[in-house]
Amino acid sequence: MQTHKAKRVDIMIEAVMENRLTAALRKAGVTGYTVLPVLGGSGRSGQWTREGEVGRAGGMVNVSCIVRPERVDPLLDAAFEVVERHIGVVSVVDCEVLRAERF
Amino acid sequence: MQTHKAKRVDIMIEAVMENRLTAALRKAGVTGYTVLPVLGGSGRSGQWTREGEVGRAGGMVNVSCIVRPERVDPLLDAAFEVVERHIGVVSVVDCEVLRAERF
Amino acid sequence: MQTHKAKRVDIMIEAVMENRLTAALRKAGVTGYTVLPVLGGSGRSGQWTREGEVGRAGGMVNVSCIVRPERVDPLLDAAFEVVERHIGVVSVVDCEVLRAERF
Amino acid sequence: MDGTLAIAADNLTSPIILFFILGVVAAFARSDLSIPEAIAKGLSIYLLFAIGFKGGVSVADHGVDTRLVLSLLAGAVLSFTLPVVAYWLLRGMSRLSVTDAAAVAGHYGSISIVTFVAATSVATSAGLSPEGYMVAVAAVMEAPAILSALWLIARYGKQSAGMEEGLLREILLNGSIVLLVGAFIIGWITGDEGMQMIAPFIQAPFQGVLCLFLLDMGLVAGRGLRDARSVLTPGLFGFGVLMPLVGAGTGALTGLLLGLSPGGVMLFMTLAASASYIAVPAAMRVALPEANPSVYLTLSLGVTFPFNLTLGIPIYLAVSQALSGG
Amino acid sequence: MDGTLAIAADNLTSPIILFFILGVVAAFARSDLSIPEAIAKGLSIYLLFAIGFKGGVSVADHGVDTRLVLSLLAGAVLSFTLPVVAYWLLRGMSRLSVTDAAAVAGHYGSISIVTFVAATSVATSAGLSPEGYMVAVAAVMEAPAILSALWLIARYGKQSAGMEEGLLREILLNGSIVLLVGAFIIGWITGDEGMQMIAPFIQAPFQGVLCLFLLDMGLVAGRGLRDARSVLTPGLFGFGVLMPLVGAGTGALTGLLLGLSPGGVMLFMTLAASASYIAVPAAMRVALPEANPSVYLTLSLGVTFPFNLTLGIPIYLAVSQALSGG
Amino acid sequence: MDGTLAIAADNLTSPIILFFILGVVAAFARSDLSIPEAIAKGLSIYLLFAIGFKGGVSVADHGVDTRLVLSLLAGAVLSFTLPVVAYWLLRGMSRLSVTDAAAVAGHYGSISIVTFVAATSVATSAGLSPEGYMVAVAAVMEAPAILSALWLIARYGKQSAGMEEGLLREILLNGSIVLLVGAFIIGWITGDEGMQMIAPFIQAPFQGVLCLFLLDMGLVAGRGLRDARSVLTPGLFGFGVLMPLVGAGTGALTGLLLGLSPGGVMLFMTLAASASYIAVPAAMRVALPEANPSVYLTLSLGVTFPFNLTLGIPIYLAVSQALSGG
Ligand SMILES: Nc1ncnc2c1ncn2[C@@H]1O[C@H](COP(=O)(O)O)[C@@H](O)[C@H]1O
Ligand SMILES: Nc1ncnc2c1ncn2[C@@H]1O[C@H](COP(=O)(O)O)[C@@H](O)[C@H]1O
Ligand SMILES: Nc1ncnc2c1ncn2[C@@H]1O[C@H](COP(=O)(O)O)[C@@H](O)[C@H]1O
Ligand code: NA
Ligand code: NA
Ligand code: NA
Repeated sequence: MQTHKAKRVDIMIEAVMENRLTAALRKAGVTGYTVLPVLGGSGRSGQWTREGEVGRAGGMVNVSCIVRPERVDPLLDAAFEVVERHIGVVSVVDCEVLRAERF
Repeated sequence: MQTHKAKRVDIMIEAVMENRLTAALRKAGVTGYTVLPVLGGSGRSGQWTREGEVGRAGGMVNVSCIVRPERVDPLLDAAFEVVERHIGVVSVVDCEVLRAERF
Repeated sequence: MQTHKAKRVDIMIEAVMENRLTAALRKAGVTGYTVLPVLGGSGRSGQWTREGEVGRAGGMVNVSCIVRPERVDPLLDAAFEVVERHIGVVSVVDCEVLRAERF
Repeated sequence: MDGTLAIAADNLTSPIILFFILGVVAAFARSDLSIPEAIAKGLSIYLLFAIGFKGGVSVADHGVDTRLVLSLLAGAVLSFTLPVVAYWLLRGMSRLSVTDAAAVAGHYGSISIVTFVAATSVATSAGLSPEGYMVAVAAVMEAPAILSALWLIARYGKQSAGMEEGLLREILLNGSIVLLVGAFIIGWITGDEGMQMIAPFIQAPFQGVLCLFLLDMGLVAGRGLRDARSVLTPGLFGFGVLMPLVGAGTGALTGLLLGLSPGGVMLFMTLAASASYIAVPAAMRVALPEANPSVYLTLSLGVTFPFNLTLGIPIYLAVSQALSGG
Repeated sequence: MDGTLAIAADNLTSPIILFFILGVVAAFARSDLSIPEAIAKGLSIYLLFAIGFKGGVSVADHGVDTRLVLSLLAGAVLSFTLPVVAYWLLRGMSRLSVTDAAAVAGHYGSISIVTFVAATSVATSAGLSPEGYMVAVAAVMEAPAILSALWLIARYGKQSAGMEEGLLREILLNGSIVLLVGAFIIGWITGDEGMQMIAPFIQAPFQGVLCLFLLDMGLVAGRGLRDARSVLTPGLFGFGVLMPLVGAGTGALTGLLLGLSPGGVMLFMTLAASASYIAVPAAMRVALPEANPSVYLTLSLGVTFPFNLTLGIPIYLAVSQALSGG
Repeated sequence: MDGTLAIAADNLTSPIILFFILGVVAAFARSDLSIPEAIAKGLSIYLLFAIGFKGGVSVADHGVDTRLVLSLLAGAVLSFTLPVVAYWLLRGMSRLSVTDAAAVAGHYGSISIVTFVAATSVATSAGLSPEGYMVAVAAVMEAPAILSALWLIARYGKQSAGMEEGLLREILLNGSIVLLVGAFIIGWITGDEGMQMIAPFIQAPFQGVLCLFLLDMGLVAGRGLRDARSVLTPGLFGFGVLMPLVGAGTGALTGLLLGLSPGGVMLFMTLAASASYIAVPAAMRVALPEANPSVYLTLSLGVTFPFNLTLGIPIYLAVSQALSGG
C-alpha cells in the first residue's frame, strides 16, 4: 500500500493550556490534531494523577499532530511559544501515512 | 537488552467503526491491538470533543497495532478498506520491541 | 527549531502493575514518564474492554517515557524485570525533542 | 388559546427549560462548564431506566389491549413514512444533496426520548394521564426511520448505501433501545411490587436529574450551534421548525384514529414531532459516512429539540386537548 | 420446602435479578449497551459506603459483644480454610493445573459484597434482622483467602509465588476494604444521629442503585461468559455450583456455633458461599500472573455469582430458617 | 466557650468530617481507594447545582434589598483586598519568593465552596438561618482575588504577569461560577414552585453526597500532603492557620457593618477565611506558571481547608453568635 513520509508531533501540555495551544497551532496552519487524555505522570515537578480531581489545574493532555515534513518547523515554533513558560514535553517522530492529501 | 525491529501502526477512526476495524484486523491476521481513548480533535470536518456527549456518533478512538515489518502491508490493506469511506488517520512508525515472539 | 535525539519507550502493562513499574523506573533513574489510559484491546489472552468494569484486574495502562538514547538500556532492563512474568508490550521509537535539558 | 399561552409561558420558565437555556448560553459564552462524558451517559442511563420501568408498571396496572398492539404498529409505520415526507420537504426547502437530505430525513422519523420525557411531565402537570405503553411506542419508533433513510438513498441516490451486514442488528440492539425495552418489560413483570422497591430512586429525584441532563444537552447543542451556525440556511432552519409541526399533525391523526386518551395523543404528536440525536446519527456515520454530520446534528439538536421543548410541547398539549374536546 | 420454592420464585422475579438477566442477555446479543467504567465504579462506591455505614449504625444501636469478636475471627478462619477445600475439590473435579486451581480456590475463600447485599435484602423482606456486624465479617473475609491461595502454590506448586514485598499491604488496604470498614466505623461512631443526616441518600434509593449495578454486573458477566465459554468444562461448571453449597454448609455450621440469629446464619452462609470478583482477581494478577484469568473470572462472576443470586440465596434462607426451627 | 467546644466536638464527629478524615488516612496509608475523576466532578456539579438553586429560591422568598447589593459589593472588595494582607503576612512569615507569595495570596482572597456548604450546614443545625444570597456573595468572591494576585506581581515582582488576552473571560466564565450563578438565577426565577419539583433531588440526598465528596477531598488532600510535605515549613503552616482567622475577622466586621443576621455573619467569616483550590490554581497555572503549585495547593487544600472544616467553622459560629449577643 502506498504510504507517504510525514512527522508525528506529540505535545504533552497542561490541560489549562490546551485551548491556547490548539489556537496557536491553527494559527500556524496546522489543519488537524487529536487530543489524547493523560491519566498521570511524573517529572521534575513531582508525581500527579487525575484520580478524584475536580479542578483542571493538575492535569495534562497530549496533543498529537501528523504533518508533512516541511510543516514541522512552523508547528514547533508555534508550540514552543505556548509551551515555553509552561510544563510540557514536545517530541517528533518520523512516520508514514496513508492518504497524504489529508495532511 | 535485545530488541527486534517492528512497526507500530496507529489508526484513528470513528468510534462507531471500531468493531468493524478490529474485526477486519483479526481477519487480516493481526493478533494484537490496543484501543486508546481520544478526547477530541480537529480536522477538515471541524472541531469536536467528547465532553458531555451521550451518543457515540461524534467520537474517535485510536487503535494501535505493533506488528513484524512483513505484516504491515496486509494490515494496511485491511485497515484501508474500513477507513476508506470514513474519517480516519492511519500512520506507521518504525519501532523496536522486546520479546519478539509475541508479535 | 533546534531538536535533540531521544527515544520514546512505551510500556503497555496491566493496571495492577503500574505502581511496581513506575517504582522500578524511578529506581533506574528515569526522571519522567506519563501514564495514558487504555480502553481495551486484544492479544493472545483474548479480548478485553474497561467498559462497566469495577475491579482493576482486567485493565491496562500505557506508560510512556522519553529518555536520552544512552538511558534506554537501563530503562529497558528495569521495565523487563517487571514485565517479565506479566502481560505487557514494550516498544521503543526514535524521536526528537525540544528542550533537551529536561531529559 | 389563552390557556396555551399560559402553559407555554409556564413551560418556558420551568427549571427544565431554564437549565437547557443556561447550557446554551454557557456554550455560546465559551464558558468551560462541562459535564463529564461518563456522567452525561450515566444521567441518560438513569432516565431510560426510569421511564422504561414506569411505563412497564403502568401497563401492568392497566393491562394489555389491542390498542397497545395497534399503537406499536402505528408507531413503526410513522417511523417508516415520516422520513419520506421529510425528504421531500427538504428537497423543496433547501439545497441539500440527496445523501444529506436522506440522512436528515432519517432523524425525523425517529424520536428524542428527552423530548418525550419533557412532554410526559407537562402532560401530567396538566392533569392528563397518558397511556403507559407510549414508552414502548417510543422504543418501536427509534429504528425503522434508519431503514427508511437507506431506502431513500437507494431509490434517489447515486451511491449505494447497502445495508451492510451487521448494521441492522446494531440498530435494533442499540443500547438505549435495549435498556428502555428491558426496563419496560421488567416494570411490566414486577408491577407495583417492583415499583415500591425502587420508586424512591426513579420517581422523587427524576425531575432534578432531568434538569442536569438538560443542562448537558444545552451545552452540547450550544456548542454545536456555535461551531456549525454556517450550515443553517434559512431554508434548513425553516424545515427544522416546520417538520415537527407536520410530524405532530400526523401524530395527532394517528392518535385519534387509535382512540388514545388526550395524553396519549399528545405524546404521539411529540414522538412524531421529535428528531433523534443519538441512535440515528450513529447509524448514519456507519451507513452514510458521506452525509455531513453537522447538518443533521445541528438541525436535530440545535433547532428541532429546542423548538419542541419550548413551543412545540405546549402546542401539542393544546391541540390534543382541543381535539378531544378538553 | 414449598416456602422455599415460593421465595425462590419471588426472588427470581425481583427487579434486581431481572436487571442482572437483562445485562446477561444484552451481552450475549452483542448489544452495545454499556455502563461507563466511572459510573460502574461510582455505583460500587455508593453500595460500599451505604452498607458499611448501615452496618456500623446497627452495631452502635445493639452494642458490641463477644459474639461480634468471635464472628470476625470465625470469618477470617473460614476465609483461610475454604480455599483449601476448594483446591481439593477442583483437583478432583477438573484438570486445572496447580496454579490455576490455587488461583480459583482463593476466590472462593473470599466474598462477593453484592451477593451479600442481595442476601441482606432477601433476609429483611423475609422478616429476619441479621446482625449489623455481618458487614464487618464480610470485610474481614476479603483478604485471608489470598494468602491461602499463595500458600497452596508454595505447598503444591513448582514455581514460587513469593509474597512479594508490598503485596500484603496492597491487599489489606485495597480500596473496597478501606471504604467498607471506614464507613462502618463512621456509622458506628455517629450512630442514629449520623444515620438521620444521610438516610435519604443511603436508604431510599438503595434498591434502585442496586438494580443498575446488577445490570452492569450482568453485562460484564455476560461478556465474560460469551468470550470464555470454552474454558467452562462440565467439571468446572459443577465446581462453580457445588462449591457455594459446600461453603454455605460450612457457613451454616459456623453461624450456629456462634449462636447467630437466623438472619446472621443466612448471611454467614452467603459469605462463605460467595466468591470474590474484584479484590482476589487483582491480587492474583500481581502474585500469580501465570494463572489464567478467564478461568477464575468466568467461574466466579459467570457461574457462582448468578447461582447464588438466583437459587443460592433462597436455599440459604430456607436452611437458616429450618435450622433455627423457624 | 463551653458551647463552642461542644459544637466543635459535635462538628468533629459529624459524618462529613469523619469521611474527610477517612480519605486523608487512606491516602497516607497508600490505599488504592479512589473516586473516579468523572464521579468527583459529577459530585461537585451536583453540589453547585443544589446550593445555587437553594440560594436563588431563598432570595425569591425573601426578596431583594439594598443589603443584598451591598453584600455582593463587599464580597468583591474583600476578595480584592484579602490577597494583599495575605501577601504581606507571607512575606513576613515565610521565605516564599514574590511570585509564590502572590500566587498563594490569590487563593486566600477567593473561596472554597465546600467550606461554605459545611458552614451552612452547621449554621442551620445551630438554628441560624443565613441569608440565601450568601451563595451569590460566594460566587462574586471567586474571581477578583486572581486579579489581585496579578497586580501584586506587577507591583512587586520582576517578571511581568501580563493579563493575557482571554484570561479574564476564562476566569469570569469558569464552569463553577457559571453553574453556581446560573442555578441561583434559575432558583430565583422559579422560586418555590421550582423547588417543589426538584427538592427530592437537591435536598434529601444532599448531606450524603457531601460525605462522598469530602471523602474524595480527603483522598486528594491527603495525597497532596503526603507528596508535598517538604514544602510545608513551620512559617507556611502557621500562615495556613493564621490567615483564615485574619480573613474571618475581616469577614465578621464586614458582616456586622452590613447588618447581616448571625448566620450571614458566620458565612461571611467562612468565605473570607476559606481559600480556593479549584478556580485560582487553574488561573495561576495559566498566568503564573513559574509559581510552584505544590506550595499553594498544599496550603489551601492540605492546611486551610481541614483547619476551617474542623476548628474554624465552630469558632466562626461561636464568634458570630457572641457578636450578635446570641
Ligand atoms: N521524560 C519524560 N517522558 C514522558 N513524560 C514526561 C517526561 N518528563 C515529563 N513528562 C510529563 O510531563 C509532566 C511534567 O513534567 P515536569 O515539568 O518535568 O514536572 C510529567 O508529570 C509527565 O507527565
Ligand atoms: N493531521 C492530523 N493529525 C492528527 N489528527 C488528525 C489529523 N487530521 C485529522 N485528525 C483527527 O481526525 C479527525 C477527523 O479528521 P477530518 O476527517 O480531517 O475531520 C480530527 O477531528 C482529528 O481528531
Ligand atoms: N501486537 C500488539 N500491538 C498492540 N497491542 C498489543 C499487541 N499485543 C498485545 N497487545 C496489548 O496487550 C494486551 C495483552 O496482550 P496478550 O498478552 O497478548 O494477551 C492486549 O489485550 C493488547 O491490549
Ligand atoms: Na419523529
Ligand atoms: Na466465600
Ligand atoms: Na477567602
